[in-house]
Amino acid sequence: AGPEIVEGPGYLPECFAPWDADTKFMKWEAKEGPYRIALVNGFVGNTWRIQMIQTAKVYAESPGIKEKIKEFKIVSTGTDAAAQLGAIEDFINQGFDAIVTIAVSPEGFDRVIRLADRNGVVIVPFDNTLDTDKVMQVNEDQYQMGKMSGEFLVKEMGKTSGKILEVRGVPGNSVDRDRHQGLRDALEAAGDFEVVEIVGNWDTGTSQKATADALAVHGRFDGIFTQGGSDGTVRALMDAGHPFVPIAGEGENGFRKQIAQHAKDGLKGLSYGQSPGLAAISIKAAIAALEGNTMPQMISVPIPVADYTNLKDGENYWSDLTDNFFTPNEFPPCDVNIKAVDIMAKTAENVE
Amino acid sequence: MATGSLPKPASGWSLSPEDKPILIAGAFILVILATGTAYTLATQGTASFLSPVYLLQQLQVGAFLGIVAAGAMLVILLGHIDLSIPWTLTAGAMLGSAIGGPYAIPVGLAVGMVVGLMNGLGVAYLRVPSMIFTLGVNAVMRGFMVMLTGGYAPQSTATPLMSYLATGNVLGIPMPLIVWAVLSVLVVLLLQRTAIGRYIYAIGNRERAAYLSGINTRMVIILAFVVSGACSALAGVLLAGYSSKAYQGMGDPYLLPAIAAVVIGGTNILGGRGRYLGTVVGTILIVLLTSVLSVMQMPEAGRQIIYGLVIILMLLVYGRQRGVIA
Amino acid sequence: MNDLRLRLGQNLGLLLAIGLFLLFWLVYNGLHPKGFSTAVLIQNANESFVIGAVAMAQTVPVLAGGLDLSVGAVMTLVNCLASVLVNGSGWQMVLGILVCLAAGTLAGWVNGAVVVYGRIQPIIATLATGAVYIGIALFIRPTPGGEVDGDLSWALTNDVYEFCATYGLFDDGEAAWLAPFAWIPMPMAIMLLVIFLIWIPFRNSVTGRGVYAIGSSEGAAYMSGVRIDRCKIAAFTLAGFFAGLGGLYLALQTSSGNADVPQAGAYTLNSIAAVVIGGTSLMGGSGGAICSLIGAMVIRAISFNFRIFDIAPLLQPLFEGIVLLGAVSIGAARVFRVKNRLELLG
Amino acid sequence: MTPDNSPFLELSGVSKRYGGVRALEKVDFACRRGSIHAVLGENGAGKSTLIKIIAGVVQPDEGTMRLAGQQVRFRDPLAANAAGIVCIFQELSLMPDLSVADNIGISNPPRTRLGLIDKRAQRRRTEELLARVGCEDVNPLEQVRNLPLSRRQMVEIAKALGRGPRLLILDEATSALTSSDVLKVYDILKKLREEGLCLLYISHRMHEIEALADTCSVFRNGRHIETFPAGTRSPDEIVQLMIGREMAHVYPPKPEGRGAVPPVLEVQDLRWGDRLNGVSLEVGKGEIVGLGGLDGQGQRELQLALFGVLSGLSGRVLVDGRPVTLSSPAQAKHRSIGMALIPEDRKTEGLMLPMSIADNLGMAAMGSLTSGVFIDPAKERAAIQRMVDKLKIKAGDVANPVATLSGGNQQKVVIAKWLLTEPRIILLNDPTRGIDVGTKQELYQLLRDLADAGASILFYTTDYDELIGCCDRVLILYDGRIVRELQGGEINEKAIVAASLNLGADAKAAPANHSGISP
Ligand SMILES: Nc1ncnc2c1ncn2[C@@H]1O[C@H](COP(=O)(O)OP(=O)(O)OP(=O)(O)O)[C@@H](O)[C@H]1O
Ligand SMILES: Nc1ncnc2c1ncn2[C@@H]1O[C@H](COP(=O)(O)OP(=O)(O)OP(=O)(O)O)[C@@H](O)[C@H]1O
Ligand SMILES: [Mg+2]
Ligand SMILES: [Mg+2]
Repeated sequence: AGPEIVEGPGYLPECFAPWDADTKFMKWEAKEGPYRIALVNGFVGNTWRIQMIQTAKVYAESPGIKEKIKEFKIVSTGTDAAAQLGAIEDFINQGFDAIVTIAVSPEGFDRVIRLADRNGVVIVPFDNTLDTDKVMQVNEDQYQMGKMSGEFLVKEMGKTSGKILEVRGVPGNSVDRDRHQGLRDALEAAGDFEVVEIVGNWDTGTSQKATADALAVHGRFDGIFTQGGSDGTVRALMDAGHPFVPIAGEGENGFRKQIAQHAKDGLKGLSYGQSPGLAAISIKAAIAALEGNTMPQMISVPIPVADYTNLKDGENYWSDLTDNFFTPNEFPPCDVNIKAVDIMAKTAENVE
Repeated sequence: MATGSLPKPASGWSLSPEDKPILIAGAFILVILATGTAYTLATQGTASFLSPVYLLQQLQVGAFLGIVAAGAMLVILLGHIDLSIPWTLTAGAMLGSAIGGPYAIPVGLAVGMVVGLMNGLGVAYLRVPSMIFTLGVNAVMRGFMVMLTGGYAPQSTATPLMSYLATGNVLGIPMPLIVWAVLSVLVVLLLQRTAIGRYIYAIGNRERAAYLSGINTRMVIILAFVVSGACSALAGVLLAGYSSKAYQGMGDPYLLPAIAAVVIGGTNILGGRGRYLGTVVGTILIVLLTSVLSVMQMPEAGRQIIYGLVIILMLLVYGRQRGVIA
Repeated sequence: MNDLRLRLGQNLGLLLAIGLFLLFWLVYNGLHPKGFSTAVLIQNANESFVIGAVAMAQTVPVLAGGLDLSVGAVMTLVNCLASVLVNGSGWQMVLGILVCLAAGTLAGWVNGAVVVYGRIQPIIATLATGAVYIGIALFIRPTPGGEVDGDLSWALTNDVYEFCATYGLFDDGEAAWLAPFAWIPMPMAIMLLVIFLIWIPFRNSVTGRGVYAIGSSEGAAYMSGVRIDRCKIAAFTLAGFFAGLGGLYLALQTSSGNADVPQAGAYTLNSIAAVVIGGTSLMGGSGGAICSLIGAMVIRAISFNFRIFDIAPLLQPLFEGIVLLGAVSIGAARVFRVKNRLELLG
Repeated sequence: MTPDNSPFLELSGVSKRYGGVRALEKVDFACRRGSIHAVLGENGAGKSTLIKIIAGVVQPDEGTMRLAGQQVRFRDPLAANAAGIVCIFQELSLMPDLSVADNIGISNPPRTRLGLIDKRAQRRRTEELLARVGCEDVNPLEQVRNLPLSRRQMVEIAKALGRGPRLLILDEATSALTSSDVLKVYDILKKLREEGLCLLYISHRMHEIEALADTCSVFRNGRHIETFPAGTRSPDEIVQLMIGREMAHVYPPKPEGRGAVPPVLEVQDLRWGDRLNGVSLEVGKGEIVGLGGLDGQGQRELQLALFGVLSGLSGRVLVDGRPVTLSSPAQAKHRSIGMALIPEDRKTEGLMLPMSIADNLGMAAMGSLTSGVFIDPAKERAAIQRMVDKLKIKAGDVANPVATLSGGNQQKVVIAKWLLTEPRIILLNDPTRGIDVGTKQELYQLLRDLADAGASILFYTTDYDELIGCCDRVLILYDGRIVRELQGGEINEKAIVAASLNLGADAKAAPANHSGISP
């Protein structure tokens, strides 16, 4: 049997905040623990996913959670929708209680949702969520990220017109779409900006090259929004000798290092973070749902954001560590306290 | 024909079939630049695509692809293909920068050579089709890098030397361009002036006959794969210098463009025929096309269609392949 | 007896692939809490259908001696098309399905035409057409989505019984004569139909044998009066049909379309791996679509086991790579038995 | 000169140019039903071009063709085939991965009601056709790649017969056949002639022409020189027509009464699978040793084994008295051994066809053409020129692809390639296959010169004349063993045939497929 639609408020609202006022609440029949939980990842082969897997693993082992989990399995199916759906169905067949997943495609889960509801299995998509309201999902508000970035740029540029470079992510992805829309809405509301769009694929090298091209052809920009591979965007700026301008981007450690170092020269930066820690929150949400708590259908995790005014070495970035990991990882209200440095760079000192 | 060891008699107006693709690709580069310039003139009133800054920058960025394509070409000339390029490149960059210090570059290159050696052994000794063996090796290297990244996150910052090689310049000429040029000279010498070069063409044409000519075909195959691995790793090392760090997946955007560059340059995808100059021209064509489309803000759909049509068109004008009985 | 030995000898690769598949699949079922049940079979069949169809698609051009690097793209194109067309009333859906299959077939025909009339090497021609098809798919579906009829999707991704029940056929699937077949997953049934109605007749047609002849020796085939152009175009066209079938099924399975470039690439590469594991020679001339279907099932059965065994998640990709490398290298055992080294050389 | 009763096929004014090469020049040619018409000419005379035009493989630049009085023009082999023209080409046209039955039925198989191939009927027909050419031992399901070359050529003939020809063309279709198979082919062809077929027969083997032909046409340099009834010209006259000059002796004289020579190559009890069953032999310095016997008795394997191609060998091989292990051609080629192999199939084993003549010539001797790491262009050019001159390779430009040479000249390139390595031991596998008499003569002289200069030559050929004319000693292989060694005057056709069939050895009958020939 699937979840019941119930009235709020939900369980632990400081962690499981409903997306907006219209968000429904869901309630599953309580099950006896400990539970069998699976994480079905799609693509593996970038730092974010690896950090996410590490976070999930460590979180499942952490005190307070460990006792509630009988079995925790992680599989990565690659960018293959059929394989991912197959894996989810397989775990349902195997009798798992909850399945946490990053969807390869935002559509196509109808069948597994049907099966999950029949079998009383809780499916929790996060990060790349589904375009459906039939399952409980966990994410940060991508539209808000774009909007917040646009507003930041307008504020820092201090004018209502100008030329803005937008470095987009992977074409066709809903995250890219939402962030883009947020940015455009913010800019439109604030004035008359010319926006030059290029594709950076959320990849350092690609966004660096695309930015370099745009700079060589377009000359000057007044502000930059980059969805990912943000450090590459900045590097292209520096290589081209372009003066530093306000910039909004992702939460890579490298990007935050650049902001911290060059803010005084004009690199006024904002760094939001799609956090790999979402995996931990999703596991926590799955357990809460299995325990019979009332949960929002769409859980909004607060966007961890920092800007040049509040960057602090050793706290929200690490100047002595590798550029690659994603700084925001912990969510104290949710009792998720796994620091990125602990899982991604714990042996950094030993490596020397 | 393949290597043209002896001078050909002047055959009037007709181009040798080897030169034709190079000239046509060269002409197409001009078309791309003209189109881009028309666009910038219309939208901004500048001819930025013709500025030396832009062109040098394209050559700098093109060098990474060019280096990968050089290695890919050797393997393609043999009638094989190297699909392990993406993660060989990434592994070279990641392991090189993990070691850091003076050994970063040698270690990075060594990683590429070891991967190339694996490929070569699989193809030459196990006789597994290269298409599939290198695919497997690519998967293994990816798995290896994923394993290393989790929990061990080694140092990934490029060393100063790597950065210099990728972004420095000498008398205004970008260093990567110089590295590419040096590599190109070596490859041309290898292909045209050494026995190994002849053997590569011979094996690409007919391995059985090459073997019966007393050529150590296995060694040649292994060597070509090792060079290809080293080229990928070199590109990885430079790319890490360019972005000042190595990261997962940095090689993914290089495989198909490298193969396309080689083919557009007139090298037969089945091996045995092709000139290195063609690969250089093909590389520049691909890099400029990518860049111009990016600047023109062409949507992904249009970009894919244009890439496809360009490749088909180029090959169509190169002249159709020989008939079956020739 | 002698004939049987000859036939077995000519199909060693296939036998090996079947053995591998049984090994992985039986271990998986043996350890699965619901092993050997219809539910597991349906799930396995659903998961294997698309890759199987795409592998079959890859096989036909490979038999003719050329690779088709566009199979993943054609699959994706039809997937996106189906997400637009396969809904509405019954007849609209039937029409939509036919249009989808026709579109895949047409894409395959275009590949064949470019190869034959443009005289471009298949591998590079299809690399290029593949980019074009993905571009078109992106135009149709700039972002994932679309709607495929829910009932149809449900009916075709379950067993025969459920299919009949959904559409009220044969006393809602309760007919006595149907009982022995009721457990068969629909994807398996569809695949069997395709094999018996399309592949086997093709293989036994003059054109189909011409495809094998071309892969074996194009010059000899030409001299022997094989209609080279027709056979090659037929090979690519049939590949387009199979790939389109895969794309259509993916649309039913996910009730949506997604112009996912990496996914298309992954399917293409996996299809080549499946062809090799199934025992079809990449040089052409021997093997077949059924071999590749088994090859695809081997690839899938390997990944099934990841859900049963406990393998550290970050080691999985490495493990997967090593198993793949091992599987494609199994044929290499032959190398050590060959006493005449010339036999190894092309 | 045209035959008196109306010709079945008639070409008039046919020309064909390849770039600057005039392959055929205003050729008038005709042939009749119920006759075997031999086409003769040197390598590159235009014979193959002629039949390729007849068979629709290439299109003539000018001229017309009439078939049974109708003017015709064939777009492709398929069209010619439809008109009843069936051709057995010099290069085999079998698909190695397909079964014998599939090969034979490739273009017009029996069909079921659904239009699909009727496998059972096809098999039956295949068995009939194989029986007709005396190859009952071949299983129709066997893949062609598993058949020896001579069987394949017989399958090719069966395939041609199966297509119901009205005009059957054989372009050196017997070049790989053993003499027993050739006899079978004779019978078939004669029967076809009686059935009223028109047969065009191209061969460089003069005795085949003598045995078969009713009419002969001689071509030279793309021109039709003369057509005459068979038997009206002596072989010497014919040869003279072909080459346009007088022929001296075909075979160079053998050196007389040579004393014992030190063996350069010794083989002791060499075994490999079931193909080599204990071969022992010696080849002395300056000696030409012939390898004879029926085709497929292990001659090819013996040479491949010596050349390091086979693995899993037992036995000993000594060079200059020192035992050697040969595990690759690269090793066999090495200066310390100095072996060379002229392989059987020049197109796939001897040459890189699309590469230039120069590249092919230099390929085996690359080591001696480099100074340091780099190839020395001057050295290379000189060496190549030397070989082109020495072997009289007819090539316009050595930068052209070797594929543009005629078969005979291609063979010369293969030999020249190895001569550049200055080999001391030369293994030859049917080096004169498909080569005209003039070129053959040059080759025989060359072999003798090489031997006189100190090379040891192991010469496998299916042509008895060559064994007799060229070799100082002849070793006959039977079932992977040497059954007979012939020397001096013993080397004659009768002895060779007897030994080949292993007559005289205790009552062991010859294998079924080779029976039915009387010496
Ligand atoms: N495809 C081609 N391209 C260029 N020249 C060709 C081609 N085919 C034949 N020739 C030329 O045509 C001439 C006649 O060749 P053809 O093959 O007809 O000779 P042939 O009489 O069959 O010789 P052989 O006895 O060696 O088989 C040769 O000089 C050859 O150089
Ligand atoms: N592709 C080609 N390009 C140019 N010339 C060619 C080509 N193919 C053949 N020739 C020419 O055609 C002539 C005959 O070629 P072909 O292969 O028909 O020889 P052939 O007459 O059958 O000789 P042989 O009897 O020695 O095999 C050669 O002299 C060669 O120069
Ligand atoms: Mg000829
Ligand atoms: Mg010839």
